[in-house]
Amino acid sequence: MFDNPELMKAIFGRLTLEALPLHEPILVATFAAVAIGGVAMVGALTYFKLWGYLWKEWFTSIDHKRIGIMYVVLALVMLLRGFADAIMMRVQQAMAFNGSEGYLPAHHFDQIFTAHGVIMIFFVAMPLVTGLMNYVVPLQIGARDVAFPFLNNFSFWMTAAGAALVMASLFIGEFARTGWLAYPPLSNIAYSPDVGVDYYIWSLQVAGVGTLLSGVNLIATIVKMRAPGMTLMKMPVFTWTALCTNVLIVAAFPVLTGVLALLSLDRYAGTNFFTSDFGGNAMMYVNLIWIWGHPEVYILVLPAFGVFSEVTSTFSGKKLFGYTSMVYATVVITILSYLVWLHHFFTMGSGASVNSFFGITTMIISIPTGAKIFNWLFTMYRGRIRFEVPMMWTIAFMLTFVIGGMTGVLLAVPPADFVLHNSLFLIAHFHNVIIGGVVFGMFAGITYWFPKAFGFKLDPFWGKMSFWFWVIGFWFAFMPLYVLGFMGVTRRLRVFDDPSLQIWFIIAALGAAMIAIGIACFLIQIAVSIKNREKLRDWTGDPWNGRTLEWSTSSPPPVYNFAFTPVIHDNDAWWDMKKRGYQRPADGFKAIHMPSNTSAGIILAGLSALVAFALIWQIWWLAIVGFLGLIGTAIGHTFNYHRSFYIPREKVVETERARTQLLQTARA
Amino acid sequence: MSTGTHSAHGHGGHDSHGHDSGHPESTFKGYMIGFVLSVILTAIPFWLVMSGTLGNKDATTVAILVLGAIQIVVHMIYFLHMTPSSESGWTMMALIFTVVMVVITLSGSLWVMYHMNANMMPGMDPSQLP
Amino acid sequence: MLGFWLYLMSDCLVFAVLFATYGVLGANYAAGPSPKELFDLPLVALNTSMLLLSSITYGFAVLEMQKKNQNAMLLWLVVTGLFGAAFLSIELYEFAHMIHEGATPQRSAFLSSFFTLVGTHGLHVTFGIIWMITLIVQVWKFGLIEANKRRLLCLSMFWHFLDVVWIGVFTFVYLMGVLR
Amino acid sequence: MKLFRNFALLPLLALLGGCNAIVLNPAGDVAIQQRDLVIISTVLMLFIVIPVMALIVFFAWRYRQSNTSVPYDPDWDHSTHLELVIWAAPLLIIICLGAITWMATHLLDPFRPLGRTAPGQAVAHEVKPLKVEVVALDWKWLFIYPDYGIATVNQMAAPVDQPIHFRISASSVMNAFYVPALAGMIYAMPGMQTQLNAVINKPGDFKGFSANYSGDGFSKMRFDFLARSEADFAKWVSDIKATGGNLGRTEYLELEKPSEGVAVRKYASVDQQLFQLIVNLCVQPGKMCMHEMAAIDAKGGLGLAGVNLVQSIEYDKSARRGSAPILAKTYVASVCTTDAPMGADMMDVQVTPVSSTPLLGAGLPKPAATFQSFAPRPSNS
Repeated sequence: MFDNPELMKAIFGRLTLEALPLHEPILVATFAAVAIGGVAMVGALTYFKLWGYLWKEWFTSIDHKRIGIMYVVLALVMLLRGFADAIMMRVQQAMAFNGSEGYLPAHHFDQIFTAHGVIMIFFVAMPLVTGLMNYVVPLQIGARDVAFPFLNNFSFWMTAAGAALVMASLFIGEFARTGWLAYPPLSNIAYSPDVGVDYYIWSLQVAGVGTLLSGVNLIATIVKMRAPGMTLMKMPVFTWTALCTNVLIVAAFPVLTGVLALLSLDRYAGTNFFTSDFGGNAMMYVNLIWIWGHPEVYILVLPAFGVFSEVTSTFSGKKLFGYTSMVYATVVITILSYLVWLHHFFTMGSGASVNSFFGITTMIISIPTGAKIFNWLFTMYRGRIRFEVPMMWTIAFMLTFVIGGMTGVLLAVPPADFVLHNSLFLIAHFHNVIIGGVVFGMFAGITYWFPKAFGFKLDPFWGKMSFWFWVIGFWFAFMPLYVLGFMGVTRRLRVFDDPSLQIWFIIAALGAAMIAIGIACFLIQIAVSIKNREKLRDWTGDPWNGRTLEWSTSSPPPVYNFAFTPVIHDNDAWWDMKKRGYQRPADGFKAIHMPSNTSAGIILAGLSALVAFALIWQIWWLAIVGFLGLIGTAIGHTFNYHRSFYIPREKVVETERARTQLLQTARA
Repeated sequence: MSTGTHSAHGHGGHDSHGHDSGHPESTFKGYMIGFVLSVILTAIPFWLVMSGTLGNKDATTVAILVLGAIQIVVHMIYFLHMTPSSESGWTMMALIFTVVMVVITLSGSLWVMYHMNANMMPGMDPSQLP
Repeated sequence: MLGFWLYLMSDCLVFAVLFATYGVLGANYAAGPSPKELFDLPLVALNTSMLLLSSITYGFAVLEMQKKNQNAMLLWLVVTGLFGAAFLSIELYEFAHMIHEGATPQRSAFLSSFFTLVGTHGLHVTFGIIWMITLIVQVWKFGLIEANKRRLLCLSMFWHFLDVVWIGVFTFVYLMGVLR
Repeated sequence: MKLFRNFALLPLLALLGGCNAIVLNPAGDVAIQQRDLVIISTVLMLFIVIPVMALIVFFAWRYRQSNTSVPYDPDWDHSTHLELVIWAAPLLIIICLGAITWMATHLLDPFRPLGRTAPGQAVAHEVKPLKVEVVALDWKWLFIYPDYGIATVNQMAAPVDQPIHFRISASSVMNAFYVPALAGMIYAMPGMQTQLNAVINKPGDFKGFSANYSGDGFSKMRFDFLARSEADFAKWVSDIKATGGNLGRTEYLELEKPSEGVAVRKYASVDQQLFQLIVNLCVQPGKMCMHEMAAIDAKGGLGLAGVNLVQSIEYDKSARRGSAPILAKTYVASVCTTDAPMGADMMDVQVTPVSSTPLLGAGLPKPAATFQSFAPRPSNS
């Protein structure tokens, strides 16, 4: 059987033993480490008999809080992978001078920078953002869950399935060697005949479905499920930014899905959208993918803006300055972000009028963004600023982000872009806004809402350690790249011949090492906090003297979030309630209608990953079987009409009593 | 504090909440008006193109585009029951936003690609020919 | 309902991408056949009428649903599904005919974008029909319960939405293609 | 934190002054104008960025919790005047910047012929720019000088103070042509032609490279840009004329194959049509040129008769040019042609391969026996 190539091809498609990268020592070592770690984890889970618990309470959970936490865990795991890629690049670039080829061959290096970009954007930043929104938004608007809880679980597992595919590419076959946006013709079958680009396409398609559905879900949640009294202009700012982000997701991700579908048709079916042949046009791909790509930047950064608004206001002990203009700024950014995509390819040769139109629209975005910075600034004015870790991240963000914003506007001037495009200046710029904006924001958010999610605060000492290493490491890692950009060094280079550049790359590598320590400190922080959780315990549910509704319930909140749906009178709802001397109701509880857990989400996502894997390796029978299974399961799931249950009144009463008692003990 | 029986919240979008779906009642008359209008609005452009009555390509193009746009509106009103008040205006809002996005995507792409093709594609610019 | 409407809006953007691609690449025949030689307008007109008829029959199904006439509603759903199937068959016949003549999706960028745009619409119709069959079974088994009613209304939106997209297709692709 | 940052930045700035920041210190007038624009925009924005950064630090310090001597105003959240300022100030700067952008983008459009070679040095009407045709190959650069009939690989030279007009294309995938000392970058794309107008003002040796990732050998896709006085340039040209070989279509197809870190090559003579053939993807005999295809398409295609015309318009469908095909396909390529729809065009000239051996050397499958080339007519040479 094994010596019948036709049969083997029919069964395994393109998948052969050669697909395992046994010849690459780095990968083998990584695989060994991952395998040992994996076995140890599986062993531990089995030993402590946690499988049933995980499956019942987490994997099949439709509780938005648990799903939110799973998103963040997924993002942190992927952060380690994406950051490992970054360190490898930094080391390679710091080494490869004076005729040295460094330690990474082109084949490997090219995969690393592609994977780094894809992972950091799609599987770190996106899940972090989605995770936080998932956790916080329903609590902030006083809802019991999202509008479509099952869909929420399914979305998460689709994102996880996409991440799993990227991870699989590390050990089975290879990842794309095209850069994170896979421009054709390079990503076409003629120039990338291997499975790399297919992994890229299918992991993004699978994850994209998840992202899109969670976008729809959260919009519907925010629109339909706000607590009574919470008009649009009384929504917390984070909810506003979440709304705008999800609107952008729903408007932008279909474009990504569409353009990747066209690319896969080119690769699988031999069509001619982006080929050089038969009238295809590769520039169309670049055009379309940036129609998605630019809004994506705002999809990531808007929720971070929301976090900073909440944090600044809470830790300054003040109302947010200029709430209305903040909201308008967010909405304006949402719409404008859809009008600037061409600034990513000024140098492709569109005419001067097109270039200047898109250049100027890009600059206009900086106006509402600038207004936001001022709003945070004046929120601090005449406040009482507590320098807890989330506030430190916020200050660092403001100082870092203005630099990134400035270089961004600079890059929006087309003639300036001609000399800086694709240079390390550009790399420094977008890391400046994405790390300085999104990552700092997410760390601020995680530290801020962690006590809400787990009932105890994160250890501040290790938090500050992590903070300082991150921030200083960031400046050391990326300021040299600005300099290198001015020295005419462009991105994605593997070897260099000008020895005067080396010092800058070494500084940048040191910066990256500091960030690595920062990440380590963050992990230590979590471990230490879990160990000292009793000391860090938050009994009140409101550890920071918060302002919005999520702080009115217990930490962690009960599965139904709120026994009674609160009524809103002010945009800092909880602050307002505290001011009026709000008393928790002690009786009148009712049974609560809640959705029940389901395993359909994880099964559907697993089947999707299987279909994607089969398509990547062209194992057609498996793809067909998997697809039919997918349709069948989906239809089967629609026959399940019993998707909810009532939490009995006694249970609610018991939970609420316990909390009342806790509060009294804490106060005493 | 309102005891939110109403706010017991949609679950999976699949349990019984028909009363707040805000979907207006459809009527036979509405559907028939929509249908007849659609038939007319479909027949005219086909007739225009197949018979070449207008004799002028540009005029015909404009005519069929306008008729198509009208027919889309007819479908929206009579088949999809779009009214400014359905779902407190959110469907309309979503629709308007989407239309804006679609227009940006379409016209933007065409504009950008036209420029790039004119600048760079061989055969588009006669001066590039030797 | 709003959630489903939002999904449809996102679907709109998928079609926007395909329309934009067709708009940009639609004149790149690669020295091959152009719409004039390929499109058969009477066939397209027949096709369009199938879809239009299916729209109105779905409307009748919704009316019967409002009157709680389960059987009449099911009947209209079946009729709608049949019209949908007829639409698909005609489209497949058209595709098969073109491919038989050598005008395959691989032949030129114009044909690639044509097949993809029209094919994606056809794929939606196919899923609509699968959904319809599922719903017919569900209504038949569980009756006109609230959950089923909502699903019927969602499918109604989906179905009419496809009709709206088709207006774009026949105007932009077929009629303007032949005009060109 | 602020203190620390200052310490971190100071040596950076010091080093920046000492190092070779070519983008800030270029040698060509276009690049200098672009540099000026970088500086002007930065300064404009610093007007707002520096006060903001200072205020952030100041407010954060002044309103810290432990400083109870300053007023605390927990409900102050609105001030129309202040909000007007915070929207207006950025708006004003953006208006300035927008106006500058609009003008500069049009003035420095790479497609626009140069108006000056240096400040105050207008280009006289009769001055003909030096024509250079650039092709990004896998992974090296080909430069063709149509006025001199020479070509080079991975090295180009230009006389100082003379406008240069580049026509830029690529053989297979997207690249970007970038000489930081000379002018900004512009993409090089297969089947397309971009243009760049620039001038170099100082003699010297500069680096050029691809600024857009294009595959395995991308890192070494670098070339020398030699800016020379007029006399030295003439000598450079005549040296090549004396020593180099010939670059015809066959040689080009050989050169086009992927290779990395290629040494400088010089060609004393070059096929005058080569660049147009490259842009139109029809160097290989038997391929229909893109512009010809475009012209046919503009007339409505070839109809159903053109359906089988496949092989002559397939350039790199399933194989990187110069490598073996991935999906072996057999096409029946028929010959149905209208009379050369472009009228007398370049396909009439010099279409015969210099070497009459079949193009197996280029790694392409031998055309099927039934295949006859579509475009080129048998030459009478």
